Amino acid sequence: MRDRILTAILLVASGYAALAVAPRMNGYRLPGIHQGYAPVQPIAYSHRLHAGELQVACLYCHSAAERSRHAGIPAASICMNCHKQVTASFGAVRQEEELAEKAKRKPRPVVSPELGKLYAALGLNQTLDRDPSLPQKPISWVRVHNLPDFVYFDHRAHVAAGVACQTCHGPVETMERMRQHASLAMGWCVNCHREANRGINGKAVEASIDCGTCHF
Amino acid sequence: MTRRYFIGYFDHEDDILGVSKAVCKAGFSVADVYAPYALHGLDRAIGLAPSKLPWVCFLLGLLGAAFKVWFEFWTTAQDWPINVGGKPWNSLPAFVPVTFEVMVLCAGLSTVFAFFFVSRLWPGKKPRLLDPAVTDDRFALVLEATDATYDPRLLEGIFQQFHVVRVEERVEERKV
Amino acid sequence: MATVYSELRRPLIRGEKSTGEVTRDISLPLERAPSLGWWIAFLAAFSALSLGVAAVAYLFSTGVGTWGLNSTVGWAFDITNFVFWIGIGHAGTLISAILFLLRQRWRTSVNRSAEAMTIFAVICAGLFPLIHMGRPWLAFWMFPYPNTRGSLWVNFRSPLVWDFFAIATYFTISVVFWYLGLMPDLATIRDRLKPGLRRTLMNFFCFGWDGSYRTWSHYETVYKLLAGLGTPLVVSVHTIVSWDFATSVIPGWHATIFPPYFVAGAIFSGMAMVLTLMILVRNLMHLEDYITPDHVDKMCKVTLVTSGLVGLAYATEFFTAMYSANRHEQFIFMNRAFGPFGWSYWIMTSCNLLVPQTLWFRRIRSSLGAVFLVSILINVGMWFERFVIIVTSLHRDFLPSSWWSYTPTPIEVATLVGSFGLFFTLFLLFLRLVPVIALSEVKGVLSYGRRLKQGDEA
Amino acid sequence: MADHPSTHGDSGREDEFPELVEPEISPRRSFLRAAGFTFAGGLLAGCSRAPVERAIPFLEKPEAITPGRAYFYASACAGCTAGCGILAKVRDGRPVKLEGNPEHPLSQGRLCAVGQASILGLYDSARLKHPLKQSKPASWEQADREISESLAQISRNRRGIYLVSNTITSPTLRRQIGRFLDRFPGSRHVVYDPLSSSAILDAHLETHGARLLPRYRFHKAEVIAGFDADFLGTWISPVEFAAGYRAGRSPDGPDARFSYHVQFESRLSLTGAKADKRVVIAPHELTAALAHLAAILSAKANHTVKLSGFGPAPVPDALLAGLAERLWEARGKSLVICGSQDVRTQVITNFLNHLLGNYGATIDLDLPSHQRQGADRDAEALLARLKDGRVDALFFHGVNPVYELPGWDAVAQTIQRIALTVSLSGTLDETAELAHYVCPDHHPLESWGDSEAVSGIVTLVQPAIRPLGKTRSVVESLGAWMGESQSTYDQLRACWKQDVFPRQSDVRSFEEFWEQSVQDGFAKVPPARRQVAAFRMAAVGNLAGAARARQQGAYSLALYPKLAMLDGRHAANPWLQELPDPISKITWDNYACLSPAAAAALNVKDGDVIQVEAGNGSGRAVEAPVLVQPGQHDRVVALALGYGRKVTERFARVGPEWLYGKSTVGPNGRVGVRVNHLLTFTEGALEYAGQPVSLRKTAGTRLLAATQSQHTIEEPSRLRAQGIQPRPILRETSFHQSRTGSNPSPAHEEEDLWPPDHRFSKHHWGMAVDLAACTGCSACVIACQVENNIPVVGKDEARRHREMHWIRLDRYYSEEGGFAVAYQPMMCQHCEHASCETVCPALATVHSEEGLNQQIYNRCVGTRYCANNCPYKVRRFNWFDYRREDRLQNMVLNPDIAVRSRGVMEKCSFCIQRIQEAKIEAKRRGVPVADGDIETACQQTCPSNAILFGDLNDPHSALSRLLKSPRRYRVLEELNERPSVHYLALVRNREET
Repeated sequence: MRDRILTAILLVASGYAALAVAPRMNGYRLPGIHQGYAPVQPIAYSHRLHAGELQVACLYCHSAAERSRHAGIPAASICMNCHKQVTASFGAVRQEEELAEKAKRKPRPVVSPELGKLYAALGLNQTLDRDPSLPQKPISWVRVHNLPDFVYFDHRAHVAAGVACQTCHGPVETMERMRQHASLAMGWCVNCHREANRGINGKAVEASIDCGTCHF
Repeated sequence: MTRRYFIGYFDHEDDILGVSKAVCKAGFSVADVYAPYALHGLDRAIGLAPSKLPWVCFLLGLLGAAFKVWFEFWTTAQDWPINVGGKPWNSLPAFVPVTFEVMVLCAGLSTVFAFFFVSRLWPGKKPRLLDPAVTDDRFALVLEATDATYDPRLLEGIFQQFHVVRVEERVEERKV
Repeated sequence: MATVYSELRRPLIRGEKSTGEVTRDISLPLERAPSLGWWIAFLAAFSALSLGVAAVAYLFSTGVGTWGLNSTVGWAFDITNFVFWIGIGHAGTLISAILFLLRQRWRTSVNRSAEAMTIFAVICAGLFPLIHMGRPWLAFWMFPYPNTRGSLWVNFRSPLVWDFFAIATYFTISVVFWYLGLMPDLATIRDRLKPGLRRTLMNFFCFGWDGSYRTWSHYETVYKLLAGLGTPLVVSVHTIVSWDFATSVIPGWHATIFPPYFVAGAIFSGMAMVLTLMILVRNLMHLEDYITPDHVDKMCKVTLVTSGLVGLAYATEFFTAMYSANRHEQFIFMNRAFGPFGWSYWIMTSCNLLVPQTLWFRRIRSSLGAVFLVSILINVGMWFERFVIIVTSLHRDFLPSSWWSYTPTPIEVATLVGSFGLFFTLFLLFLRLVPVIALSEVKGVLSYGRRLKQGDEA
Repeated sequence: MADHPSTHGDSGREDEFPELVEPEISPRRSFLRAAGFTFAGGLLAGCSRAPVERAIPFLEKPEAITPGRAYFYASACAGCTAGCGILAKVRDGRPVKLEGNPEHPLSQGRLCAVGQASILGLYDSARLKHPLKQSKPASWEQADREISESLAQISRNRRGIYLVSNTITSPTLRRQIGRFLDRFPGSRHVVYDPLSSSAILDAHLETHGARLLPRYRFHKAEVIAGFDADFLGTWISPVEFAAGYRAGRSPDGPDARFSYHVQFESRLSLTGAKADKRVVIAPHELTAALAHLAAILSAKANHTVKLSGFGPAPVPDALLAGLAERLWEARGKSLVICGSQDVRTQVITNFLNHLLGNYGATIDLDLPSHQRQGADRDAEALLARLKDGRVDALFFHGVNPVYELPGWDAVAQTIQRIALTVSLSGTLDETAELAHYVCPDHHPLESWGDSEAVSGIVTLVQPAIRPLGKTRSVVESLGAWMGESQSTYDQLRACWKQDVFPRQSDVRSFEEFWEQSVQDGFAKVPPARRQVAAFRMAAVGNLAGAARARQQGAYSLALYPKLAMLDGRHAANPWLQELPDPISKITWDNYACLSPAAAAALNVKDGDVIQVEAGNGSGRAVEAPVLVQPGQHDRVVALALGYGRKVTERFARVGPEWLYGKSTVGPNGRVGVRVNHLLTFTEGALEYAGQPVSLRKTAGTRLLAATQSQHTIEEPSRLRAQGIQPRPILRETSFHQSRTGSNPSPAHEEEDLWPPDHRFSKHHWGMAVDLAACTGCSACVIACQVENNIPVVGKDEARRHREMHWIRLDRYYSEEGGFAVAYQPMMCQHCEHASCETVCPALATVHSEEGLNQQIYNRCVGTRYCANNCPYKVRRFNWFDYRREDRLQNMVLNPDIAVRSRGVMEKCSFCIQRIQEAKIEAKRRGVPVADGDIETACQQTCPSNAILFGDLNDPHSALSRLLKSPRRYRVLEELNERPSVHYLALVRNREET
């Protein structure tokens, strides 16, 4: 009996200790590995279509990768370089043209629902001109590749060394929705750096595995 | 198969030592002795071979040490050599302490586990209790009645000589 | 067996005990309800433990800044307590292993509790390296395990990693050694119980021990082997602990004398703690027949010898510093004795060198009260020895610009108190849960010093 | 990375920046703290996914901006009125660091501690975000309408309108003020400086017929005699002066030169600490000392002017004669400067410089300085007028007279009663609190502007960020009240087109000139020469025997500006509050400095509170803790200005809050005590030093947070072993010795038992610190703090010796051979045999292939073993989570570096982020990293060029060449740690014995 009382006291004491500690633990979170993370984006942008089918170069949109540590997400104005003209899929436009021909009327402009979001974000009117009365609202993409804050990654060095985008981002040109391909765990980085020192495409590369390359 | 055991209980350390010796001398082979504490000279008296556990201790200790020193060398000098305070890649002297500790750990743990194994001890094992007092203050000498020279009367005589407390015959059904 | 027994030998166990009496004497307290004294002691210990738990919870939730440390003195109470407890933890293995190998049979009365003391002290010691960390939840990074960081291993050149392995090994081996000794006794207890849950439990813990001599024979071998392993282990552990300091560059730490000095100090403090505890246990558990003044006398002599060793080390350190012509080294020792923390140095020397000199006198050695007092003072002195080594060396090292002082906060003091609470809580539970005296070993030495009389009877 | 790297708001939206006011919690800390707790709570949290991070790109990307790249905008520093040229580093829309503009003729790429820290003021959430009327938010329209109406009314009656400001170096603002004064008849502009030099200007009016502040050219001076002028620390333009001073003191190489500097002062100043000879005299003895010197020199120059009646010389005649001899020998290459606020004393100083032919040589009157324009007489007169009720409208800009000036606290009610009081202050300071309207000015980083701190060098101020609140520049505000609506930018261009552009003739088109100036950040356009009259001997003649009559008191008071706090305008800046004063090493406080003898006489020790009372029972008293300060005059008590400001009440919450933590603020709820009410206007000048005071010990004590406890290299004599040399930490030589090469530092024998496994094959980064150059100005400390996201810990933590600065300035006093002070910047030494690395169990501190001692924060478990084992004690531990008291100030975090969580060790990284940036950029361009591409933050800002970073492997690098100097040594070389930081021995120009 007394042993049981003892046990109870011990349990209660450790409970109190946990209570003292637990409230401070909010926000303590393990940096996890999010391989395969493919969040739904505000606009269903397809890398398969753009990078795969249409063969748009990665650096066309992510041009900052050459000059900045961040590859960057293209500004809406970059999208408009093409989507000023292309407002819907080829099929949808064809369909409308056929319908119009049948109905003997002028084809109506077709805007795909996803591109509509882009135009709305830019505050464009029906004729794709800026309408000052419409509010502009930047597109809030969900970041797919998140490194912990204690890791410094710089796209410049990798692009300059000739590392293909796919080496880390995987077969983006086949992804309908962007997905984290690699684990992005430290070992994955380190092993690539080790191999890179043997050269990338025959080009000598200096990929340090010093801790201070990424952590400072 | 049935096994017959002839058991004599004794109360005194000298008696059990003496009777064991006497029984052996008389040509009986002792199946086992049950005692509340370790008795010196009994293993010789009943002709038990020295334990081979020191070999386990030595070999596994050696193995653990060898593995550890290799592991330390491999991690520090080969798998990912990192410059720590300008120390040489192969800092063998610095590996000695951990190697020693792992050696002791391996040797000690493996010896104990080997002991459990050879003595067939495990948590919750059902004990072969001859008498609850053998863990308290009584000694038991067990002879198995398979021996050709087995003669209960002769035995009884020897037992009496050494102040036997009780004699018991036990039959056990055992799977071989 | 034509053995000649000396008449000069006095029995190790008093009271002409028979084997059965021993069993009863030791087992009965476990079967009775705890005494009032036990409850008072337990409540005190548990309160201290709770205080420590609260302090550590606060530490974890707020940060190491709740201790009085600073940029210059990065270790103080934490590592002092660590070395103190690990030192305490040396006597158990010493008594069970080294004295076993040296065939000092008087050890049987005290080895069980000394070993338990070792284990509990190592638990207390092991806590401090953990809680002293800035991010204790990452303590597992001390262990080399394959990981996703490209397999980033640990720094095997770091004495802290050595420490980690040494303490882990020492703890494991001590527990195994202790448990091995406990198995036959648990069987004894089991056989005194009526069939039921407790008996099943006891049988579970004693691995179905039945006293077979084949087992006893292996058991003896294993015990000897573990004693053989434990002896260098116990030396290595405190050697490695001393390397935490000796391999550094800090004057006052960087000394080749540290390993033997620390080992001697550990045995010294451990013996003192054994004395403290044995005198307490003797009175608390009424074991006057088993722990006799002879035991105390022998342990006092060991204490006296190690006190001399420690004193020699103190003197050698000073001599080395003076002889070295190393300005940093010389200063640190002047500072140790006459600097701002000089008082701690003088507590240390008086408790560790002067007080034990009283043990030269039989009258002191035979007075349990006096020995108790001496042992407590030695414990205090040995705590201060570690404090002196750590704090006085750190607080004034190479660059005078970074000299600083150190004052503990109440949180640190509470943590120290808590470690004593943990130690005594565990020890008191130990007194209640397992035989305090190694039954099977004591039974083996009952005849010691009394055979002649029996022979007369025969 | 406190920002979300690809997160860029649409710069076109109006409400964009108000969002910044309450930024979301930076994920950095929570992440780093990460790896959770093994307690249940931690485990539960660990199971959940990290919060979804959003990336918001531009809608329309500006052509020139690439997210993630840093851009530098040339501007001018507004930390004080020295007008140093700066480059504001902007990352993703927010300024994160200020650096000196290397092209700028004044700062030459350098910046002082205050300048470095001033960026934090931008993100001060206590800054006003909109106008206030009677302390309640108001709209600009309402405020403008009401102020204009009120002004019109007052002006119609030709009543007194006063615009009170500090020195205004901006030509545009001066022009605008001129127009404002013209527009409202009866208005006057009163200029005063809280740290006034008006006596110098007044003296020049007497001696040269023009009220101006000359520009001192220290680099031309071979002999410098300073009289209570802390020109390396706080006096007028310290960065410019320190750079010039340093240029005159380079002991190495074939063209070595080393000026001789004598400093006469009453308390230990930074300048005195650096002087070759330091003479301690009381403030009221300055005049006599100068007069006697002038007498000797005028005799040498065969002048007939008699300077007598100044009493006996306060210093030995031989000393003065020796100095006179050296000055005379260096005629035209010498410089006598004086910080006194007594016009007579300044006239004698001018006379001395005239005798020595320094005008036109080391003193420039043709292109004078505008860094101090204050006329204390005007300020004094204004107060009198206020009391008489002859003031109807008051405008305050850049000044806070209620705090700064004596007597103003008594007129608080008057200020509220008059018809119109407008403060243009960006924060609610003591004066603004009393104003009817507060029309907040922009932070200088938000606004267009200009500055002509020195004639002929016009610096442009350009915005580096959109205004964070609805603030408005003073130029626009003044315009609005005149009924104009021109933007600041237009005003600025108009002013430049009219006043600045015509001064030059190289560029024909104004647009071209403008473009070039915006890019450079400044324009060198000397104004038309203004004839300054020749020296008027009559001014000196009038002086004879006219020593200022003084009351004698037991002690004389010296009020001084502290290096970081100056006049207190940056009191809300926690970096500056926490910067240890380079002399006293005390943070977060001011105190009464007493010499050891004075302290003994009063029976007080550090921290005992004494009462300092001026004016015999006039109630002008202050209670402050004592600091025993060696090197101070025995009859002087020194107190720092700039403390006890109301804005410091916020610091009650700075630093960790825990059971035994103490508050940063004192019993008055503020940091330090205000001493400005002890100031007096004496003969038309704010007098800082010389006032008689009485001291009384009180029962109280205050804890002072010092960062150094041992002040000498020598051990306490009680503990010193016999026959032991002092520790070889700080080496010193004389200029003569270093010239004759008789002081070679023997190279330490390096023997190695280990195989040479570690060769730094690519780079081996190293550093040299020239102790001869270092003045202790602490600019490096703050630069490092800004660059490396070093937290502020608060007074209690500083008191517990837990300050986090990665670079510290070890200050050692030496008593041998006369009192001397030496500084030693101490940061991680990046040892090749680093003892910290060996002991780290987790491999959290290891060596890089380029010789860097790396600290990997996210691997650190916090055993502190490394810090214990560091012989230099340069490692800093995060004892708590040191959060910012003002969350908005997280915006200043450098996005390239981690913010360290609690329980993690940190230390100087040699600015590894800068090394990486340079390497990556070189890689991108396909060129090797060139020598000089990488400058550490401390090196970059050092006004005296004392720090040099470079590649030890490159034999042609500036570093390798510098290290050939015989002065080179490494600290604690005998430990064989092999530091990568080398020191060059301290040099003093001492007479050979």
